[in-house]
Amino acid sequence: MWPVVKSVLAALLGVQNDRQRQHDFSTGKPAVFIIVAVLVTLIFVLLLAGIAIFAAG
Amino acid sequence: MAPKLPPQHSLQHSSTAVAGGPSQEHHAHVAHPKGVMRWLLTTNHKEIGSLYLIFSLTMFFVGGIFALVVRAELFQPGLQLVEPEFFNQMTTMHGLIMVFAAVMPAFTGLANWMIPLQIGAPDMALPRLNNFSFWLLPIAFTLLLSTLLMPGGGPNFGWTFYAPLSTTYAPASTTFFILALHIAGISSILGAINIIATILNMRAPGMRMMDMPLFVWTWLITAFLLIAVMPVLAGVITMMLMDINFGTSFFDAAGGGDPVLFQHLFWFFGHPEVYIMILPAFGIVSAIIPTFARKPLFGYASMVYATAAIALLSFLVWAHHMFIVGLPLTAELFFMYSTMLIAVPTGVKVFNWVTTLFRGSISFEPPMLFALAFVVLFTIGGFSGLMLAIAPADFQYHDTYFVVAHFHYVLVPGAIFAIMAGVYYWLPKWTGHYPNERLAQCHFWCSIIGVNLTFFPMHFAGLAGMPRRIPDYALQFADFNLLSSIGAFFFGASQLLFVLVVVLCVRGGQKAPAKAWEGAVDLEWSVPSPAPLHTFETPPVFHRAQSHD
Amino acid sequence: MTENGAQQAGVKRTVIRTVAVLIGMFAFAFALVPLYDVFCRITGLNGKVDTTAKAIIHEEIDQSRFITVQFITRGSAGLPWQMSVEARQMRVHPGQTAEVDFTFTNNSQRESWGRAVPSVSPSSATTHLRKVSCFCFQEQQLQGDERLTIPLIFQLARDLPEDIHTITLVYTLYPVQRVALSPVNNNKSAGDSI
Amino acid sequence: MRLPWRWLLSVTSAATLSQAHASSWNMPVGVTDISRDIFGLHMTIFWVCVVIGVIVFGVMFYSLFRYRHSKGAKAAQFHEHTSVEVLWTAIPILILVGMAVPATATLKNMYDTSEADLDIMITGQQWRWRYEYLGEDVAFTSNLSTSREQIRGEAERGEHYLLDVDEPLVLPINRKVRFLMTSDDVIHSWWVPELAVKQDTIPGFINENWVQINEPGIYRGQCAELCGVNHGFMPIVVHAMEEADYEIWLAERKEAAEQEAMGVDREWALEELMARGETVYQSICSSCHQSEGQGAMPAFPALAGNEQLIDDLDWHLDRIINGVSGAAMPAFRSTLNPVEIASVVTYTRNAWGNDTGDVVQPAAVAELITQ
Repeated sequence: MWPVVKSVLAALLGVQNDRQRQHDFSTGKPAVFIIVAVLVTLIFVLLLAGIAIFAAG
Repeated sequence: MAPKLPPQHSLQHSSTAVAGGPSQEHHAHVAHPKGVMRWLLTTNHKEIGSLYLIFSLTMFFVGGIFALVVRAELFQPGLQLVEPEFFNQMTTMHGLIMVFAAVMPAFTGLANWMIPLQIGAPDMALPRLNNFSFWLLPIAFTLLLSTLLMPGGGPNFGWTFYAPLSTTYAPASTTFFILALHIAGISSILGAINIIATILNMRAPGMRMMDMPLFVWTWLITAFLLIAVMPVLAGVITMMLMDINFGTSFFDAAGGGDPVLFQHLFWFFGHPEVYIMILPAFGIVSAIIPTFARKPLFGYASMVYATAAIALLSFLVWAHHMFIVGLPLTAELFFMYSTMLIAVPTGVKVFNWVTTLFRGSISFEPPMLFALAFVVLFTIGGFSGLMLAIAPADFQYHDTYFVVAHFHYVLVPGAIFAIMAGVYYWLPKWTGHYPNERLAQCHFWCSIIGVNLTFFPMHFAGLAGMPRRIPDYALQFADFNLLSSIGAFFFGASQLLFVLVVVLCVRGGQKAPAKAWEGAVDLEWSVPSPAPLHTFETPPVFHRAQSHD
Repeated sequence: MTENGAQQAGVKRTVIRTVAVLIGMFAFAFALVPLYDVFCRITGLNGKVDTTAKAIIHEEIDQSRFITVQFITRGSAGLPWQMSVEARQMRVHPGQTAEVDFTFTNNSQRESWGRAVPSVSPSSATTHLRKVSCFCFQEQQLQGDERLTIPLIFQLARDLPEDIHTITLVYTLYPVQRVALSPVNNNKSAGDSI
Repeated sequence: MRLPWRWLLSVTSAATLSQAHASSWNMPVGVTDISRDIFGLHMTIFWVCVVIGVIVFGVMFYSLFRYRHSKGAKAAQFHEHTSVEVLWTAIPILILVGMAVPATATLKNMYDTSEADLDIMITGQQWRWRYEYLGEDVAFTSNLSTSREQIRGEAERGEHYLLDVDEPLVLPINRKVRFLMTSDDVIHSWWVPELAVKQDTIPGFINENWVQINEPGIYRGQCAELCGVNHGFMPIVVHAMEEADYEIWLAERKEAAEQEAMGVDREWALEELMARGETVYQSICSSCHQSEGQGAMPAFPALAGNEQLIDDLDWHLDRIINGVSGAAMPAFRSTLNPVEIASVVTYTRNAWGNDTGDVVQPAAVAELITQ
C-alpha cells in the first residue's frame, strides 16, 4: 500500500521519477491508484478545511 | 485547422500495413462515396479530424469577428457602432463560440488525427460514433448562431449565463441556446468516450500506458474530465430550461431557490472546463519542445502524474470564481488555499519545459516558435492567476479587465498558440509538405505582437478599475482600450496569414519525409508523409526505443 | 481474429463503464441541489434559513450580552402588497424568546397569493436563530384590501458566536403565480406590459 | 472627441501620458485600512511573480541563446533529477504559505462586520442603486447623470463621464459603516475601488460588507456584474464627509423628506406636476423607456402612444406602483414617494402626444399605496 500512497503523493506535487513510474505501471492496478488518489484527495480536502476553519477562528 | 484532404488513393497501403484477411474485408465494405456524401458519411479518423479542424478554424473566425465588433465599439469612449443590447450578445457569443466551437473541437480534431497515429491504431475505436459526434457540432452551432436573428436577440447574459439574468430576465431565444449547448455537450461527451475507448484498447502491441506520448496522456485525462463535468453542465442547463418553461424554482429566490446555487453548479463544471482547454495544449507543447531541443522531455513521469493531479484538484477550486458572492469566511479560505496549491503542479510543468531546453540543441522552426511563446505567455497568464487566487486582492480584481487579461493570456497564447504549434508540427504529416517557413514566421511574429498589444493593456485597464462586459467606459480607460483595439484588429488580420500558410501547404511546398523533424520520436513519424488514408491496419511492433525512457 | 475480438470486447466494456459514469454525473448534478440545500442549512451558508418551526429550547438566558436583531421587509415587483414590521429592531439576550408582529396588507381589490422569503445576515448566525413560529416560505392568501398580522416567535441560541452583536433578518415578499392576475393581463403577452 | 492622432502624440511623449494618468496604471491604494492592506498584498504577490518570472525566463532565454542548434550545440540526454524537482516544488509551496498568512489576516478583517456605527441598505436595481439609511428614514435612488448626448458623442464628455450620479451616497469618515446588500431583480455588484468594497447583490438574499473611510473625498465606482443592457451605465459615487458635515447633510435630508411629505396633501396644478414629472422621468424611466417615451422593443415598451396606458389609468398606476414580476419593471411603491409617482404618471399621460388631460394628485396615489 505504501508505494501506491507515495506515488499518489508524488503526483500531487508533480514529482515522480521514471523508475518509480515503471514500477507503478508494471505492478499496480489502475483501480488501486484511483481509489487511493480519491482517498488522498479526501484527506487533502479535510486537512485544508481544517486549516481554513482553524484560520477563520 | 488543416483542410487537408487525405489522399484519394485509399487502397494503397502504407509500408507498415500488410494486406490481411480482415482488413481487406473491411475495405470491401467501404467503397468510398464521392463528393459531399463522402464527408457526410466518413468514418475515417483522418477525415473526421480534418472536418473538426476546418470547423474549428471557421468558428475561430466567426468568434473572432464577434470579438472585433466588441473591440471596435470599445475603440473609444461613447456608443458609436452598436447598441448595448447587441454588444452584450457579441460578448456572449464570442465566449461561447470560442470555448465550445473553436478551442474544444480543435483539440478533438487533433486527437482524431493524431491519437490513432501515436498509439499505432488503425482508427478510432468507434468510427461511426465519431462521425455522429462531429456532425452534431454544425447543427448545434447553426442553432446557436441563429438565435442572433430571433426576435429579442440571442443570448446576452455572458458565456457564464448567471441566473436569474439568464432565466427570469432572459430573451425568448434562451431555450434554443440551451438546446444548442445540449447538442454540443453530447458531441463532446461522445468524442470523449471514443477517445477513452481508443486509448485504453487500441494501443499497438507492446505499447504500455507509460509508453504513450504525452499528448495521448493529456487527452486521456481530458476525456475523463469531459465525462465527469459535461453531464453537470447538461444538468445545470436542464434546470434552467425547467425554470424558464416549467415553473420550477431552482435558481429563483421567489420560489425558494437560490441564484448562487447556479454559480456553484456552473463553476463545478466551469473550472474543470478550463483545464479541458489547456491539458491537451500541455501535451502538444510537451511533444514539440523535446523534438526541437533534440533532447528527451525532462520529467516525463512527473508530467503524467502532475496532469492527473491537476485534473483531480480542478474539482476542488471552483468557488474561486465566486469570492465576492458572499461566501462564508471558511469557504473563502478553503478555496483560496486550494487554488494557491494547484499552482504548484502547474508550475512544475513550466519548470520541466524550461529544463528540457537547458543543454539541448535548439532550433527555431515555426512549431517551436509557437511552443516557446506558449511557455512564456501561458506563464504570464499563470502569474495573474496566482494573483487572482489571493482572495482579498480578488475583491479588487474580480469582474474587471484584469480577469479578462488573465484568461485571454491562458487561452489565446495558451490554448490557441498550442493548437497552432500542433498544426505546424503535424502539417507535414497531414499534407506531405512543410509549411512555408517565411510566411509561418511572419504569422508568428504578427501574432505575438498582436496578442500582447491586445491583452497586456487590459491588465492596466482592470487595475485602474474598468469592469468587464461594458459597452462604454470612463475616460481614464481610453488609452488602454485604444491599444487593445488596435492590437485586436492586428491579431485578427494576421490570422489570415495562418489560413494562407495552411492552404499553400495543402496545395504544395517542400516535400516532407516520413520523419519530418529531425528530433521527432513518436510513432506517427513512422508512417509516410502524407499519411495514407489507412494506416496501421496491421498493428506496428512498438519498439521500446521510441518510448520516453 | 481473436485479438480483434478481445479488442472489441475491451471497447465495449470501456463504453459501458464511461456511460455509467456519465449517467451518474448527470444524476449527481441534480443531487447537488438538495445536497446544497442541506449543506446551507447545516452551515448557514448564504443566510439560508431553516423553514421548519423549532421547539423552544429551555436554556438559561444569557443576561451578560444583548444582541440587536434588525427586521427589514421588502416588496417586489408584481405583488400589490405591503409588508411591515411592528419594530424595526429589538435587543434580546441569547436564550430569550421574543415575539414580533409582521403585517401583510393587500392594497388591491383582488385576492392574490404571496410568499415572504427570509434571509439572515451574517450567515454564521443563521443556524443560531431558531424560529418557533413563523410564516417563512408559507404561501399567504389575501383577499382584496385584506390585512393580516402574523407573529414571528424566535429565540437566539446561547451558543451564538461571541463576535456577533447584530443580526439582520430580511423578508422579501414575492408573488406566487396561482391565478391569472386580471383579465387584462390574461390576454396580453409579456412584451405588452409596461 | 478622442482621435488616434492625439493619442499618438501623447505616446510619443511618454511624460504626457504618465502625467495625464499618473495613478491609473495600478490598483488604487484607496482610503481605508483594508484597501491599503489589499494594495500591499497585491504589490507583494506582483513582485513575487516578477522575481519568479525573471528567474524562469532568464534560464529559458539563456538556454535558447546558448544551446542553439545552429551554433553546433550538442544535446545532453538527461531527463530527470529528483532532488531538483523536489526543490522546485518545495520552494513555491513555502512562498505560497508565506502569502497565505497575510491574506488570511486581511480576509478575516474584511469579514468582521460587527460593531458598526451606521447601517446602510444597498439595493441593486436594473439599472440604478438605492440607498437606505436604516433607522434614519432617509432613502433615495442614485442614477447615472451623464447625459445621453455625451454618450452619443453629441456633446463634450465631462471629466467624470459615466461616473456621475444625481444623488451620491453620503458617508461620514472615521465611522464604521455596515452595508447590507441585496437586489430587486438580477445579480449586480457594488464596487468602489478606492474603498476596496466589491460585493454581489443577490435577489432574495442579503450580503454584508463594511467600510471605514479615512479621508474625505469623492470616490467613484461601477456595477461589476453583468446585469443586462445598461450594466455599463449604473455608476456609484460615494461622497465621504467629515462627521459634522455628514450630520448636517442628514438633517437636511430629513427635513426635505418632511417637506415633501407635507406636499402630498395639497392640490397640485398640472404644470407643477408636469415639471416635476419630467425630472423624475428623465432620471428614473428614460434609461429604459427612452427620453421621448419611444421605448426599445422588445424589452421596453413605448409609452408614447401606448393605447393601453392612455385608456386605462388604473392599469397605468398599478404598473408603476406594483411593477411587473420577472421583467425589468420594478415596483416603485416604496422607492418613489406619492408626489413623484403622481407627477411621473401625470407627465407620461400628457407628454409626447399622450394628451389625456389626466391630472393625478399625490393624495390619491398616497391612498393607493397605504390604504
